Amino acid sequence: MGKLTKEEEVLLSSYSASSSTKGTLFFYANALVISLAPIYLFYGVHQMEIADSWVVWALSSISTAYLLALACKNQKRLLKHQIVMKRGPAVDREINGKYASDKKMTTKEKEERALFRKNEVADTESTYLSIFYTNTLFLTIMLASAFFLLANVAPIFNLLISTSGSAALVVFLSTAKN
Amino acid sequence: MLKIAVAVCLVAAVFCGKCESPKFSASSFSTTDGFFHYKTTFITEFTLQCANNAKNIQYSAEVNGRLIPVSVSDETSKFQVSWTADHANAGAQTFDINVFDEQGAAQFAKNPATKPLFTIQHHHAGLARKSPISSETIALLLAIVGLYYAIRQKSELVR
Amino acid sequence: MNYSLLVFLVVVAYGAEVGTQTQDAFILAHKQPLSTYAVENMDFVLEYGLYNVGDKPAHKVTLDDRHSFPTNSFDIVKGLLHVHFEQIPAGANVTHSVVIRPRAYGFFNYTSAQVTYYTDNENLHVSVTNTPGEGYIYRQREYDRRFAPKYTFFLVFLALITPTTLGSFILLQQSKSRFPAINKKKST
Amino acid sequence: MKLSTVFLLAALGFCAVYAADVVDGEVTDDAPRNAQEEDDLTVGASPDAALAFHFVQPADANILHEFYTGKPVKFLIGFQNKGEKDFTVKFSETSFRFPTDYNYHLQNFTRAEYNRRVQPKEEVTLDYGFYAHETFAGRPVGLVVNVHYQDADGNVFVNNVFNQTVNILEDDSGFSGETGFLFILFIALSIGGLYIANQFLSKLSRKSGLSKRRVVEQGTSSEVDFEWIPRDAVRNKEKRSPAAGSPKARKAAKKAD
Repeated sequence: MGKLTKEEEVLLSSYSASSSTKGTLFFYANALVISLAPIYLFYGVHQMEIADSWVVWALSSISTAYLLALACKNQKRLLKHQIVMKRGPAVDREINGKYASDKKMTTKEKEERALFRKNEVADTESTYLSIFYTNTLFLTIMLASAFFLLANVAPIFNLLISTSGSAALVVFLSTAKN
Repeated sequence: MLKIAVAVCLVAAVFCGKCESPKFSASSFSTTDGFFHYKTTFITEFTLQCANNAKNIQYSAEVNGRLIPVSVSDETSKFQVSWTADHANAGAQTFDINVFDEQGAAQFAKNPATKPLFTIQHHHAGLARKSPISSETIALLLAIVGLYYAIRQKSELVR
Repeated sequence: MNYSLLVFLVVVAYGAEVGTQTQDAFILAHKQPLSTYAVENMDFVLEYGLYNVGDKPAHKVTLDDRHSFPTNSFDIVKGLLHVHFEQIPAGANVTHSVVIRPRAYGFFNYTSAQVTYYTDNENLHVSVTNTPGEGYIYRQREYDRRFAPKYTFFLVFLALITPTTLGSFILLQQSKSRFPAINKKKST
Repeated sequence: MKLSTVFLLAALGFCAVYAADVVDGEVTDDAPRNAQEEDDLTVGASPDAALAFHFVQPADANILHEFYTGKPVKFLIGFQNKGEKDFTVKFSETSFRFPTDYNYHLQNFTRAEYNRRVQPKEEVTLDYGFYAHETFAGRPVGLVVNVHYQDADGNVFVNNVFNQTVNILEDDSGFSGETGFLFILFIALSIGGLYIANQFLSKLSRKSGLSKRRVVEQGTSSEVDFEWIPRDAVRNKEKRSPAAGSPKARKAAKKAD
């Protein structure tokens, strides 16, 4: 039972295509917050006035948000499969444990339930992990470039390169994986 | 005429150099920025009333063993003691400013235990110095730690 | 007899010796800023150094710098601008500090302070300190941009990023702990 | 008689000493020729101008005549106008000379332009500061400071206010916290970089490694490893040929491609 038969594999893959709306919503919310944070930082540390640099801020935050969301999605798709492989047995054990008592459920239905549960768990876990991974990767690259590599570049270019550039790099890294 | 006036002054200074029962009120100031100023500056202004209304006395103040001449304002009858110290030895501390008149200063030179005319206490709050670790470094290190955990989680999945 | 001769010689020698260096008091007055920049409404420390390089004490040494800092563009934090010292012995030096605070930013020409003193033979000497010259008083904002502590902004930055990042990490850990992957069982 | 001779002798001595003082502060009217070797500073050479020199920073330089490289050296020049006409102090020039041959200029510091007018019976203080370069560390150097000034009717004077050898000491300021911290940060970054690099490399090697393992597992596990087939390939392949035959045939087909 622990092994993933091909039918289950097919069923599972159909699920993953339409990752839950909750997940994408979470992605975009996170991407937005993470793209606004550096703007505030540049406002404070490099003291960019709102009046003459809001255009750059808008540009950089939108592009960063989009790229981060994209990176999160890519990352999630990659991770989901691995998480299924990893969590599969544990979920099955939980389902069997829960429904072992009532007899009237057929093994088919139990299997169905287990599959659904597995997918749900994999989905949420991969969302969380991809957000966590993408955020930390983006922040590390952004901070390194904003305050160390491009420290004495004009704030406007520094902002564009540090935020959008690092987001693009993160997207590239997320697609390049297996 | 001027010469005579000055001469009288000089002579007077020598004879009536004693101030009996001094009453003083002091206010002091010290710079607390260890980065913006080259040195830490201490300034103490005080007004002094002597019973015998002595004038033209060159007071000197002793701070940590150093005798500093006291300046007198021409407009108001205020006195000022000011000295500077390097940032290294300008930590938070209380300074005792012992004020001597001319004889007192001479005695102090001979034996440091002579009692000053009066003492002003000035508490120096210490220096606000630029911290060596800049905040962006801390932010970067935190991000790197986060990244390390993320990578560990990911690699755990693949194994 | 020769005793008086000896005394006479000594006196002459002393007179001669002093003669070559008979100098009245000679006060050099130095005016230098002790703050790296002049910044709008921030303390600016000035130190006046009066050095008596002559061989006689100087009397009634007055130092007057009121005209350098007009009250409409500076306010005095501490220190007196018009002071005098009764006496500065030969070879000694005296420092006097003043803390002012510029009210407005822009270029400002720092003029020199006036110093007067009397030498032993009571003639008045009028002297002028060096001129620190043309200086620029920075805007407070420009100074903060470069030097003010930035950690407050980083704290807010941290507050912005933690909910989603740390939140997802914690949720991840929770769900992981709910489904412990027992590798050992799978491989047996 | 003896007394008078002695008296005469003393007077003579007195004049000699006095004379020496006047000679030693020579006023040079023409182009500034370098001053000859003098042990103490020349003061009041020109009849109407009295000049003085004093080190402000480092404070003990007046006595010890030594200072450190890399640290500022500041000094003051006093100018007293004893005459009846105005003087204008034009500039002061400071230079390092070869200790044994003062004509050889080691370094000329930038000239300090003052152009300060000094009224009769008044005085002015001028300041100048410079840094001794590291290359002079640990050796004696001749320091010469000349002040150029001009009186009301235009003739130019040069007056040397400092003309002695000073030795310049090595400034061994210790380990500054700031550079230390940069070093630690560099170490941290490089370790981080290495870690990410090998993590990245191991991922790449794992990908190539996959094909090797597949060959190894050929016979043992029947479980189909979908790792290397891109997901959408699996899906549309199913849709295309659902009725191709029994699952076994379908599995064989998959193994073939």
